[in-house]
Amino acid sequence: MPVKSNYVENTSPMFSILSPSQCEEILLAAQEVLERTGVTVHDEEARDILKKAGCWVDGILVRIPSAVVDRALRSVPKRVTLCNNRTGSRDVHLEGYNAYFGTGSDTPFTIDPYTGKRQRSTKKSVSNACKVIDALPNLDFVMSLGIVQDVPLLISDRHQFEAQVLNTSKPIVTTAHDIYGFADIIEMCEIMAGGVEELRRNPFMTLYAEPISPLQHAWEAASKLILAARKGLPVVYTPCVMAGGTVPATMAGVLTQGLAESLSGLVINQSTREGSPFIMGGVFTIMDMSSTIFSYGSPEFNLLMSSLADLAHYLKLPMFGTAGCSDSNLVDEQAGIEAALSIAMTALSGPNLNHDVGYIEYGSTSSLEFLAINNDVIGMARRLVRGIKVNDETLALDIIHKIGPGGHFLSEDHTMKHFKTETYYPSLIDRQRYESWLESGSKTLFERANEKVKDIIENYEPDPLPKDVQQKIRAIVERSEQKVVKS
Amino acid sequence: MSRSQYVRANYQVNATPQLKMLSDDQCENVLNGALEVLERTGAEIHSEEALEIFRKGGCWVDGNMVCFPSHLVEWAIRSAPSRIVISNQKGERTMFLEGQNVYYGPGPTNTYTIDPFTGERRRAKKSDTVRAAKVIDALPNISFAMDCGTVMDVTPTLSDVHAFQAMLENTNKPIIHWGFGIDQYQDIIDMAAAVAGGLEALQRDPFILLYSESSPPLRHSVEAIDKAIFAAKNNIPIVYTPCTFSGGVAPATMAATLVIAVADSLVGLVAGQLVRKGSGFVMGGLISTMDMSSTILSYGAAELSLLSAGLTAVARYMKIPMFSTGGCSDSKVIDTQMGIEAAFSILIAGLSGANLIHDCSYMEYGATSSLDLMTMDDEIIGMVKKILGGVLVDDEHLALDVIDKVGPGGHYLADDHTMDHFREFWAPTLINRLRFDGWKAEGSKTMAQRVKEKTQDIINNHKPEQKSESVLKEIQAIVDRAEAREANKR
Amino acid sequence: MPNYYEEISQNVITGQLDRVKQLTQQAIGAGNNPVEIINQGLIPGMSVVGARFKAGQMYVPEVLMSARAMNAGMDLVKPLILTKDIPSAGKVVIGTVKGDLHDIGKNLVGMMLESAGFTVINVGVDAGPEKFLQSIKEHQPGVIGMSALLTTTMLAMKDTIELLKEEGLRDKVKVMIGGAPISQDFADEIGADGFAPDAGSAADLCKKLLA
Amino acid sequence: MSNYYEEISQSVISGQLDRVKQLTQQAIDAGIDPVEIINQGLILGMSVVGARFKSGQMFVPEVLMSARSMTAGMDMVKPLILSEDIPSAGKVVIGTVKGDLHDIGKNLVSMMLESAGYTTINVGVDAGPEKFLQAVKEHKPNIIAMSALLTTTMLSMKDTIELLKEEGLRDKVLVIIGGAPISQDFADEIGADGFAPDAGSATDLCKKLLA
Repeated sequence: MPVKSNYVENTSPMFSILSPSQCEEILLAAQEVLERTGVTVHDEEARDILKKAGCWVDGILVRIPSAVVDRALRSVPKRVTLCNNRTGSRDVHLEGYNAYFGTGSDTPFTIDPYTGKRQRSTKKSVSNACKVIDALPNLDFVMSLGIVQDVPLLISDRHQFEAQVLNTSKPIVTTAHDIYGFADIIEMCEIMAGGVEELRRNPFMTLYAEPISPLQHAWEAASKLILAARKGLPVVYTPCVMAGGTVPATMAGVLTQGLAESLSGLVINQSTREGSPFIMGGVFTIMDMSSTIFSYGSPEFNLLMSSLADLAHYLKLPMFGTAGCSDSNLVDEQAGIEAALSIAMTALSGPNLNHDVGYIEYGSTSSLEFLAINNDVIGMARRLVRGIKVNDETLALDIIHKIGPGGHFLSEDHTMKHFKTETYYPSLIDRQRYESWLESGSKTLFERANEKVKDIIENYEPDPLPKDVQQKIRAIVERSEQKVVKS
Repeated sequence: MSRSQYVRANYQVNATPQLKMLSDDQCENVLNGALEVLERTGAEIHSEEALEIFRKGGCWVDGNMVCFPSHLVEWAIRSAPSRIVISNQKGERTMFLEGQNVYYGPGPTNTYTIDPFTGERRRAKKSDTVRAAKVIDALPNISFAMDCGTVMDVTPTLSDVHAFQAMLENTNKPIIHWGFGIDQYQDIIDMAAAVAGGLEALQRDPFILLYSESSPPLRHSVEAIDKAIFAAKNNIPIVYTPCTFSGGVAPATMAATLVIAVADSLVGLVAGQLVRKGSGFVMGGLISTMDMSSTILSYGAAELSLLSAGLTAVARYMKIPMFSTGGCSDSKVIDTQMGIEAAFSILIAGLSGANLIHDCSYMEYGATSSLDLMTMDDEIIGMVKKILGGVLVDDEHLALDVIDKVGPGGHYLADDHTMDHFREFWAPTLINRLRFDGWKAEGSKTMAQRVKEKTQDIINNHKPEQKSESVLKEIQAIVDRAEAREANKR
Repeated sequence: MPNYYEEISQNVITGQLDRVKQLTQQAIGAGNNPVEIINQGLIPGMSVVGARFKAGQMYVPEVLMSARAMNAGMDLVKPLILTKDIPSAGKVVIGTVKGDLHDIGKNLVGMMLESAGFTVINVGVDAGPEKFLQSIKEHQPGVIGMSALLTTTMLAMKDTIELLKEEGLRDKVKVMIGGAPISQDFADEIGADGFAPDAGSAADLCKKLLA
Repeated sequence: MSNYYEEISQSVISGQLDRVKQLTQQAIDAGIDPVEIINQGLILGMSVVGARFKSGQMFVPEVLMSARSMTAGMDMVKPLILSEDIPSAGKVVIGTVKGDLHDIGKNLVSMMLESAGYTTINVGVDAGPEKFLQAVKEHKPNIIAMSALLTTTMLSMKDTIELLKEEGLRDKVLVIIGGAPISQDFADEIGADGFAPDAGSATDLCKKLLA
């Protein structure tokens, strides 16, 4: 075998939207926004922390000198690991170009897989969603895929978290109404992990918070950033911006202001406690100027999210991305198109923790069928990103010579050895011949997905949480319920 | 303001997204693999004329087996043009097959077609090609025509000629067309010359590309290779496209599948260049995987995109225009799967920078064509083109002054800057972004329903620009001549 | 005499602020009745805009450009007429509820209502029941519009309605609500008079409520 | 005595050629009836493979591995028995029609038939009516199977059937056809006995026709 020299290999496709120079320019522009225009911070404690860190505070307006941003970028860890919530197994490594996929959280509505009706999400619907997520191999983490609305609303976050941990052992990205909800959820996690320190060492949960565009940090968001830093737990901070509405209509302007919002959150977090795990987020998209929706399927959304991933890589920050979602009001061709584009673009760009798989209706509704379908799309995208291996074994010149013109390779050992790993075999995507497809009932992808989802709901058993842990979690939920009743 | 990058040194811009499936070294390695296969293993050639051409060109010929010295193949790669400009039927130069320019279009010769009005899956008729050509003519993101199904209600051996006539009469876009054999190819070139105003005019500003398909691995039928020779003789560009699928007619590894595809394409290239140095050659490749469960050649698999992008990388490395695949599906109905597979392949093919991307009409693993799918693909291509446009980063688009003016808590909706730029957003026509209530009020339609309405509307109402009576008569005369010839053969 | 009304109307539609100002000034100078300038020039232009937006032929920024142009014309004409003669489709108090800083949806509704001829009093974000109450007492609106983006804050809508009942003002004013987590059944549940899923339909809803 | 049949059958299923050879040799040495080795070991394993392929649990290369293992075992056993005792599901002549060089579909059918216990005679590609005729005369198959990938070459299938009629052999042999452009109605049109859309169903079709 010849020895090669100076051989450069793309072990995966090389993909980027922005060049390093463009990333640098956008970073510098975001720093200029923070230094010149500033952000408003609606939390006194956060303003104190920022002032101490060297920011200029004027009422609720805080201007952040570039040096403070630079310092935060240096102190933040470049990698965060999330674990299985039962075993503590370190499954999800948010670093480099690793792309993991999971669901989105608080949709007000969900499609009932049995009636096909769009209805308000409930504790039961969230439990079912988590079961389905747990059963699907290409989904790596969980968000609730629904707001629990059949319990007292003020403490629905505790119920939502309980529904999740009872039904899946995958890592959880959790929302909470405020820091009190957060505190209860963290307490549940500490019980599951077996202690404060254990949870910090092998976190299986990350908190979720978002600023309000343009350039505002509400009390809830700022206080969550501070609490996460104090607890030493990872936090996702994710501006949801819409071009032409809450950010400029130009893509570069969206990236600049969105990044400024993220970086100001980072500064609050790192100024509270240097080295706290922080995951940069962002759902960057356009406002559809006809319907005014926040689009989850536009090509600009894909461009922006991939550009943001380039920025995250440039900054070496773990990133929370978005994919597998749609503006369509039902799971149809459009939903398939939008999910395929966003998942393929995301897999190619490599943001780390990618949520909102399963969203339809511009994020207002969730569909378990769509989730099961996207499980296959993620599989396809992952195959694509594994790229083409080129070496003597895969070039197979000797096999080609052996078979020669006009032959076939079906019964070769070489084929047997490679066909399953070189090719992705989907589970719901159909490749039957027409006649076999007719015979098996001429089903559409949606119908097959619906069958699969119902099968999981009825027959799949997630790893059970130990009885005593279940009881302790229940106790916290009940405690919060009593507090609400009292007030 | 002095922030502008135009006064900054060493500033590099990604004007478009960058996708590279293989490094240059890997492309070279694959190409070397193909050269080694051609030199050592060789190819089986079933045409006497081709064997003679190869022998004279310096190949080692032993019966049907031809081995190609690498220097000859490398010479052929160098002698082929790196760019081919294709015109529309009015002689306007519209498709520049060079660099990473991307053009999308439908596919040829399906066994079945879906009737856009009844939904029935049936054999294609000449009237179906008429419909297809109208839809092609009307859709803005479809850049070239192919026949969208083998016409079965005409003299069987002339379905290529009839389909070509139907396309000439109903669209002015460039056409990539197949033919059974040399006689039919002559008919097709004659008809095209009639439209262009003579053979020389056609050669200078060709609006057709001939299409030929070999039978991998490394086997070239009389028809396939003779077409390559015929095209070169007539100085009309050809798409030479082996249909290579991993695990079946190529090893199960992707790299080896590329080797076979490149080697088979190069056989066609060498033949053409030996006949006429510098004749227009577009490297083809329907390249995918064989589904080992159903044995179909998959048109929806991730591997189709992966391999096509890989093959395009090698073609670009050789600086030969590339004919790739996208917008197709294994699904038997217009459903979510079709949306997924079409979008996935259109995106990756576009990012790969292949010049011609065909099969934006193929469903059921290519067995059936669907005009609805083509209409849907037109919308997907629109989205993908927006993505291919990338992100512009300059002072105007960074908009720092606008951000400062609006400040925390404001909004940009009524700002002049928004007014100036929001039209840069891609405007959907079939993709629906209505709010739930609005969508319900409009009848809760699926995308498939909206697509169907649009396709039917085009067929009913689109009026393609007509050619002159005299040209149409000339075309008809050529079809009549062909009919007489075929009747004689029987 | 040039047809000022037609031209004003056309320029409102195309959102040409300077031209609308210029034409309105000319119309005033030529002695046209100010109320007619509004009723036959500015407002008809804007109602075309509203219809086109609804039909998907115009986009939000264009609508807002038109609204800006119309308002510039109005500002020139208003000083010339008695306040009670200024045509208004009705008065609406809008705000984002307590605990919620989300602004854009509410502002968009505000602008759309203004474009449709309503007089809008914007009480801003983080507005508690008292703030709405005070505003009702002060401005006597026909409708109040409350917006919420968070599931937790949407409960504050109910509090406002309860307060209005306590104060005996509930039947003096119509209540409409909107925002991402809001649905028709939630509106029914808390006893609101209407739910608008988006900014465009908010104007229609107001018209219906005040009809 | 170990259960050779079960083990042979299992090793055929998992496609372990060497193991099948070894076990078959041991079974022969242990004095087991060769015909039984075939019927209860090799063929039994292969029929499981066929069923699993049909239900999508096994893939083509795995089926072919199993077939290779089975054939290796057969090759060892066959010399020990009279040729008329060798179990065969039937004899099939198979080829791609004139003008067509496409090989893989036809070869796949052929391998699938062999796996299912048929004896196949492969006449290759570019096979005209005469070639099929000659093979029918020489091998006296139960079935001839013709494949075509091109719409032009499929017409040649009819020529073969016509020639068989002329030679008075049409009722001595069943004709099945397949390939991408072929459909049931084309089969009916040219008077074939059956149409198989894919390799898996070709086997079933043969079984049905010979039942």
